[in-house]
Amino acid sequence: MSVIQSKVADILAGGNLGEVVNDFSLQIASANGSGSQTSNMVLVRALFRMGIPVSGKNLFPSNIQGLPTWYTIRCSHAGYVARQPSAPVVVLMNPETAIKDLAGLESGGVCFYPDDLKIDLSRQDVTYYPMPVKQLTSVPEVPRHLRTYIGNMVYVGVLAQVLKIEMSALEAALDWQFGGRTKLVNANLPTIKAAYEWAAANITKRDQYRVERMNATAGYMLVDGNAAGGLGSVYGGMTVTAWYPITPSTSLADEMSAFASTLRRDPDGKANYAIVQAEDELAAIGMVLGAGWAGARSMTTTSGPGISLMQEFLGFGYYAEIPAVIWDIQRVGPSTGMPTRVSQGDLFACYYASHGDTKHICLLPGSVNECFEFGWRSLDIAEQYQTPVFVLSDLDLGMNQWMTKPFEYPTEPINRGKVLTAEQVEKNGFRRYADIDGDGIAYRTLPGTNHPRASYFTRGSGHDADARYTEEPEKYRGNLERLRRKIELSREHLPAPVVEMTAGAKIGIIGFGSTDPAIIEARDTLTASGVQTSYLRIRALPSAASVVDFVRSHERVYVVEINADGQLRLILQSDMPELAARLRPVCMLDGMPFTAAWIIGQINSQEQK
Amino acid sequence: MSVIQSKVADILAGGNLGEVVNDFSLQIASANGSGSQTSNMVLVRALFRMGIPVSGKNLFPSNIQGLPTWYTIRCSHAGYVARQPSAPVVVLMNPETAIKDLAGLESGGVCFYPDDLKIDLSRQDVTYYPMPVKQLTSVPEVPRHLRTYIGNMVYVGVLAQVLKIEMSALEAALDWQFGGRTKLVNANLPTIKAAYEWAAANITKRDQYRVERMNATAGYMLVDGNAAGGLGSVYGGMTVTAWYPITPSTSLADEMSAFASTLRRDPDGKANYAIVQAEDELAAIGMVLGAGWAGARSMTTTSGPGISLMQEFLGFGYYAEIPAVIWDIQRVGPSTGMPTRVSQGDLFACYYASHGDTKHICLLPGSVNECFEFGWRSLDIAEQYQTPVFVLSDLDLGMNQWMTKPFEYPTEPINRGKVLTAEQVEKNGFRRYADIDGDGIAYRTLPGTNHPRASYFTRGSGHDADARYTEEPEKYRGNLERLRRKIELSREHLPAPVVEMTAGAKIGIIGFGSTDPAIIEARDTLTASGVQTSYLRIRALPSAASVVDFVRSHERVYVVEINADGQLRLILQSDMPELAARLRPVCMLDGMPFTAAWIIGQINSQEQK
Amino acid sequence: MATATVAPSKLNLIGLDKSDYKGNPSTLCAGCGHDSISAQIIQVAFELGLKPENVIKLSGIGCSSKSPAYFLNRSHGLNAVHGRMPSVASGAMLANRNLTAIGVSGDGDTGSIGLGQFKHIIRRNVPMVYVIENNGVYGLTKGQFSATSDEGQKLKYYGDNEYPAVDLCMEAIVSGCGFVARSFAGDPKQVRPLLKAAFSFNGTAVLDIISPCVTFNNNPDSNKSYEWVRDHDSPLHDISFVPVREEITVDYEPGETKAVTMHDGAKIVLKKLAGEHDPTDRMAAIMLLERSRTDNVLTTGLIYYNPDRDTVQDSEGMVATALALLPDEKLRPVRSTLEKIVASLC
Amino acid sequence: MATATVAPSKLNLIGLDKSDYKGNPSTLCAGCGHDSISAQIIQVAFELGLKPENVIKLSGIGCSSKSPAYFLNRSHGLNAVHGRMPSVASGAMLANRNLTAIGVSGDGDTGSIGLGQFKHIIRRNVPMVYVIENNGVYGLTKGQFSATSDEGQKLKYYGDNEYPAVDLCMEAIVSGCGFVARSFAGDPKQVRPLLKAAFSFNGTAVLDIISPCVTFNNNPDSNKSYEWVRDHDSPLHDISFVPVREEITVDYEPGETKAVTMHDGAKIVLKKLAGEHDPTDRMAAIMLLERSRTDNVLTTGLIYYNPDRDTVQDSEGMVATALALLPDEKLRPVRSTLEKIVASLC
Ligand SMILES: Cc1ncc(C[n+]2csc(CCOP(=O)(O)OP(=O)(O)O)c2C)c(N)n1
Ligand SMILES: Cc1ncc(C[n+]2csc(CCOP(=O)(O)OP(=O)(O)O)c2C)c(N)n1
Ligand code: SF4
Ligand code: SF4
Ligand SMILES: [Mg+2]
Ligand SMILES: [Mg+2]
Repeated sequence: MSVIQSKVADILAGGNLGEVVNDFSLQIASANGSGSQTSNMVLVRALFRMGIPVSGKNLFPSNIQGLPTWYTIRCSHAGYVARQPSAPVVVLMNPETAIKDLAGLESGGVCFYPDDLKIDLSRQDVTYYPMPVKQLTSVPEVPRHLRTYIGNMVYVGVLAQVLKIEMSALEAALDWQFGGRTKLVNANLPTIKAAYEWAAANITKRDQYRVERMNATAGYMLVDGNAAGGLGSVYGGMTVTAWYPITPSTSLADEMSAFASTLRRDPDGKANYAIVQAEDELAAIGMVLGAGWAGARSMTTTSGPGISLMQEFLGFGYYAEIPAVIWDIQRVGPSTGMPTRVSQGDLFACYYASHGDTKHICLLPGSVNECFEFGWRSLDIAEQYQTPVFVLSDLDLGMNQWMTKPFEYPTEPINRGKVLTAEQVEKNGFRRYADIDGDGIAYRTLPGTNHPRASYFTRGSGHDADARYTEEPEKYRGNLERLRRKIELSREHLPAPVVEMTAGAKIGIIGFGSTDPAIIEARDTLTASGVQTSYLRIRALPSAASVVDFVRSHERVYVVEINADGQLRLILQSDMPELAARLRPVCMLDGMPFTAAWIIGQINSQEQK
Repeated sequence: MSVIQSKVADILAGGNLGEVVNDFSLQIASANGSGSQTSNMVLVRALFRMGIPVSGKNLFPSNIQGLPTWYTIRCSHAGYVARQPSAPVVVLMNPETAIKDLAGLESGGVCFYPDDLKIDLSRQDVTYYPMPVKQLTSVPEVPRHLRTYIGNMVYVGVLAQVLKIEMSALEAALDWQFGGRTKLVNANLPTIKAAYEWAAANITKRDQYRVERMNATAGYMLVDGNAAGGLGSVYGGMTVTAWYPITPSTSLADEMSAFASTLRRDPDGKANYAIVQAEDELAAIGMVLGAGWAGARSMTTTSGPGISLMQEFLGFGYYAEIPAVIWDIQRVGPSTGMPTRVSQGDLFACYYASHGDTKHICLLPGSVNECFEFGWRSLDIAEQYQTPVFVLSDLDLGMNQWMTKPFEYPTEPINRGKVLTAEQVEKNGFRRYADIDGDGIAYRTLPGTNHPRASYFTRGSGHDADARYTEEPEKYRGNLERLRRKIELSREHLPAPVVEMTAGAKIGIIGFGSTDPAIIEARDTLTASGVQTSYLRIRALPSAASVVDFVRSHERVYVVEINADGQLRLILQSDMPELAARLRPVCMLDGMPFTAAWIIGQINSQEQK
Repeated sequence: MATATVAPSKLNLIGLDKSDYKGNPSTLCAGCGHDSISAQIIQVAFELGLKPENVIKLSGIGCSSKSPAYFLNRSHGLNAVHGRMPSVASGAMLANRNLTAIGVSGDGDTGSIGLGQFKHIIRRNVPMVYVIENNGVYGLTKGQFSATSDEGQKLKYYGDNEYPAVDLCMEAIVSGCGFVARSFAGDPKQVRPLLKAAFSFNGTAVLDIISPCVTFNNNPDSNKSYEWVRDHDSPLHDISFVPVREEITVDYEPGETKAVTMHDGAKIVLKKLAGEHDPTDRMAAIMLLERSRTDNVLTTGLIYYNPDRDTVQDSEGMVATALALLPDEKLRPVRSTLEKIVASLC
Repeated sequence: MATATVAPSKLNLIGLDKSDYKGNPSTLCAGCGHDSISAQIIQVAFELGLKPENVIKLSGIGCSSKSPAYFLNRSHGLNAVHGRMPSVASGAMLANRNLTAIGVSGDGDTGSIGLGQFKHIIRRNVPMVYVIENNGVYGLTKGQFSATSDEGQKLKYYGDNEYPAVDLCMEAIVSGCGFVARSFAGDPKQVRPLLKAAFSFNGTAVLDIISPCVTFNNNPDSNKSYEWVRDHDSPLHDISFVPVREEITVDYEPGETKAVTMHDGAKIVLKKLAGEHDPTDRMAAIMLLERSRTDNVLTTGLIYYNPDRDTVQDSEGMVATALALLPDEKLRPVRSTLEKIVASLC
């Protein structure tokens, strides 16, 4: 019956029967913990292997098993990888959300569903494809306890057939997914194949969507930002990591552990690093600072609540000048907020971390490639400036699958900053907090330095140039001013903004982090509609003087960010009060990655005012 | 010998022998823990009792015994109470700092010192008065173990004689200081009198400084801001306080305990409140939020490091909408900084407390009278807006002695905010986070409300209007927007700015908190030199629209604040980007209260640019 | 076995149906130990005839800490931040001492990030039932070790645990806790009377309940798995709870039982199962836990009991009324008092 | 009495003078117990011939935590934030496992705000000497109660303490500490050998030293006052420290002494003074502390000793070299490895 209905819908839908090739989103709705994640990853990689630009985003709940989750795969011959407002192809694996998922499907869309799904399929404007999930898994080859899990392979096979994903690509993807473990591959592949064949035999394609091999992913890799960040840190010479589990930062520590354990061991199996799970974030940052002080390349990874807990220690690290790297994989706040949704809302909490006057160096990776790069670079910057350095990634960048050019081996040698040896102390003496070089950065010694004059006392209370306790107003002020100068002078030495100037454009766009793809797509569309824009992507705070120039060169500059208050805009305004009014907010927080359409809408409506 | 030298100096000093009456600062240098504090307080109150406007500031170290401390008393017939750049009269009770103290004395100044002080007194341009401290205390009447302590009474007597402080005023002050306990008065008074008489017999006055009875303190009281804040809270109906000791906030809790224990007990001695010392600030704010949630008027008092530790919970309080009052008696940061020095550097840490997008209501008392008023009012505001409310005082305001008009009994009845009873729930139902009144403030019920539909679930994670868990983007966003509206709408209902407009003035000054006296004095001087200024003192954040009007009405507006970054200025700029460039910094942090002279210097030099 | 609980009936003593005690549907994994505990809390609250409106339920963050949403919907609930439920509960019980509080926490929430607050709430003896749903793992963040993970415990992604386990019952006792019990989510017959007794105790009552995480830590070699606990559980007593309104009617062999009277007059009757243990002997309780540790058994039951400590509200000398409900006259001293103070400061 | 320490000489084994171990002049109150402890640290470091450049000294915030500035000026020092010295020390010892660490903390710093970190550093067994200068009061903030204030203790401004004291030795033992000692700042003869032994211990060595605050808590009725401790001190043993280079030369009555060998081969010889206590018996140690508590005596000496636990660096499988000093080649894997990984992600 539903087949007939579909056919009718098909015909009624009419008009838009032209093919849509390599340019649509596909959403799989399932229940958390049901095992669909593997299937989704296989689909993403199969498309990637077919040379089609692709991205995969997991919208999952704060739950281990049972609550709804949606995985969205976008393929785009133009190479766009941002989220789209809706997906015209949906797979309804979750009975609980099926009604709503179906209702949300756009007219002309396509709906795959297990044939035993009991919901009203009377909508006439979509194409339905029932799938025999039960039937294909209730076979002796599939062990009983794995049937729900393997059931997810059915949609892989059916989708492949209907959307024309190549079986060889699927096989390669499956092999990749299981790291070549044949046993696991063989447990899944037969079901995919059976479904593929079942669909070939039983489904007549009646929709417009399909994919087709391209050559646009050669030389790219597919990876998430947390793995990239973890790997980058391993190449950056991280030696001590202390962390406390928190979504969405956990996988950075996990991936780093996995990479380090093969890459950073001595022949006897001993580790050239320590990755310690602390009892909480207060202890984690305490360990990181203790380690940084004693000469480790030390780091932690956390998210908003952890950043809040670390505030006191972060002020200590700033003021006592101890190198440390803090990754904040941002999620929705305030408070626990939505732990599994994306946000860029911790700029204030990081940039101004701690009571008193502080300003902290923040790196803002905008791609998984930059996650890798800032992974090693942040450790250099921390030791160079002897200060806590934040890397603000986010859930979308950190936990989702992104295409990227291969990671580039670090282009600069390891930078340990200004550390004096016993010999140097002997020759030139040692004044811990004296600004010898005029750059605000003083020299330090490491504990254990074998010289009677190498030691100094580190404290969060007032100290003079020789690290002696002081309450003298002028000394305190002088020290604070040097600190400020140090951070101020970092502006031009941190990762520079990426600027795309469009001649004659009156509108500028400033963004950072994971919104980059949506901004790129939005600009293309705006250009097509006759609206010229320039674009500057900030990669570090404090930001370079070129940002001011950029603003000065445009009448209106839209600052795009996933938070409610426009935190980056406010920070930039504080750098350029005379241009403050030119900076306009394009900000919002609802836990979803931005779409190009939303950005366009915001800019257009503000332009019309 | 030194007497002769003094005479010479006297003569050499020449010229400025005209009398200076009721218009100078006096500084007593001593060692911490040596007991000089009592003497200093007696001097301050004696001057106050003589009707002379007076203020007392203690510059003390982070130490219990032995390190240098300086107490400065300013008397000013004009009523100025700010710190002055220097004191022309010094008392050198601390041999360790005597050389420096003497070196810092201005030409023509006066130096009192114990006659056994062994330092070089060859400076010729100051007047010396040796005091027979040992001699007057090595008498049988003074018990041996009290001699150092009682030695401090010698300078009280000598100063009184030389500066013409009335003995009757001293006696009254002493009586006040010891709460009328005759035994203690009698242990000290004889030494004061002996010194007074010794000076009458042995000292010929050779300096210009003296005091004279006035009638300018009638109807005033003399008190510190922490006592005022504690007392105000007691009258505000504080019921639960949880706190953790930290300088300079401890005395607020102490004074509050003392007042509450007489004012807030039932006839059977049981307390109508609880003041609990927590194990740390995380626990303190946790208890405060738990209590506020359950219906207590709850509060805590802390300083910068405590604020940093509370960040996670503060975001929870904001987002879960729990009333709480947090006093931050600001000291110098970042980190431990200078725990016994003044700062206004925690605005960012409070206003933007926690990760994610937040904005918290902050009250900014500018006098001890406002400390009292905001003591009770903050508890009303917290319950009214169901949110953590900060009161940002500072060490200078909190721990020093200030004259003030009598505290006014609360002018408004206690406001418990929107709390539904069982009957109301029965009648109208209950939706915890629904914006029924359009002011962003929803109704709440207290635990224990005797109605089956009165309960709700409080959480820091996403919730809908009925307090149910949600991850739905639109609901999350809607809730955040209501929260923002709630805080936004508080602007015009918080303590309004105090504005003094000067017709035709092109310059505006904005300040807050303890800098008020210095700004008042600076403005008088500026006016005298032909520079007209208007003045707006901010008493709450978010600030009223009138602040924008004020800025719009002036070409340049100087924002005066004791911090390095100009935090208030940055906050105000974010409220008025189009006027941002008009706001200019007059800010600095060295741990000292501002002087009028410094403010004038800053304004003048910026005006000249 | 001695059953001294209320005879099953549709309505309880205060006229409520069991469904009046239920919560939202659980969103935990099927088979999670935490859900059994929620079921027992519902059952016990119903049987005791607790007035749900008078109960507050609090938690930190974790799968365990989600539980309060799954029982007692008619009670006010609060899901605090990670590890800090004790302070929030303390504040609430200072604000309104007439409430009944139950807190649910996890081993990570209490033993890792929250250890300090756990110890200090016990030191203050804040009246509440403090349930730890102990699975030796961080469930919600997907299976890392917690502070109660056993030394040598293996986890799928995280390898071997190298550090000794925190024994939260031992921690409770040395911090001065007057009610310390250990149980197993798979043993509702033991959980129920212990929970009831805890609700009768006027002070902090700690129940460390082993509550297997079926998703991340239920391998038989884990001492927090269903299988291991079933094999190694050594219950101290057969426990029955006798509400204040009832008499002990069941016959016990003399010398084999011990009745412990709670603050409200209710009793628990302990029938010896193995060895000799007097739960009112602190030294014995400590030794028992030490022995269980070295012998690698899980001793369950009422481990320590001491009703003699003041609660925080009494230590602080507070009025009997809820501070939250004091009338304005009690909150604001009269005008004349201020005038006197002002005069004294002039 | 058995003295097995180095004979006084101008220079020690590594050729340094005692003055090479001194710190800045103290700014604590005259008579403060903390200063006596600093003096013993100086003496012990000198006598042991510790290389000061290889020592790190750490602390939190408090009068006690100021102490590291008053000894070993040739060592790197770090004054952390309040209550969090343990985590900083852990990090430092992970960065450079070849350093010798001494931490000084207060009872407020360790027992109140820092209790969680204290317990967790012990759990990890981070090698360091952890000295608590325990005066039962917050000195630096002027005399509030701390978590180790005795129940019923009176303070000038703060009245009576209503809460039971935290026993930091008990806390250390139940958290798995392998070296737990208690002493008295007024008994340098006992403090010194204990400190020496602690420096020989490869793991967290906790010394809870009662250190009277003469300004805020030295009334004879306070159990942290000089007078009370002198009256109630019950030393377990007469202790001597025998460095690894020396033989035990002193004669002891057989059966009256016990020698305990430390990780580095040094020994401490314990001569029984009162009762029978075997410091290698954890149960006995716990019982001893329990008894001291109920009997209201202060038992001092080596309470518990167990050298068998791995240190954190071994648990984490770290190389023997200091991570802080690894050459760049060890820090950055070669280019080809990245190429392989990149290929695997394509
Ligand atoms: C400050 C903070 N850090 C980390 C987290 C992430 N987090 C959520 S639950 C949890 C551990 C929960 O473990 P447990 O208390 O044992 O509960 P379970 O899930 O095992 O029942 C962690 C680390 C958080 N929510 N907040
Ligand atoms: C986060 C934070 N809270 C509070 C303080 C204030 N403070 C400084 S020292 C101290 C207590 C010190 O007590 P203890 O550790 O016993 O040391 P003692 O001074 O007695 O030696 C406190 C509460 C602080 N420095 N930091
Ligand atoms: S992950 Fe473990 S603790 Fe969490 S709900 Fe599932 S079974 Fe329970
Ligand atoms: S206040 Fe007490 S602890 Fe602090 S230095 Fe003085 S005597 Fe020592
Ligand atoms: Mg757990
Ligand atoms: Mg102390």
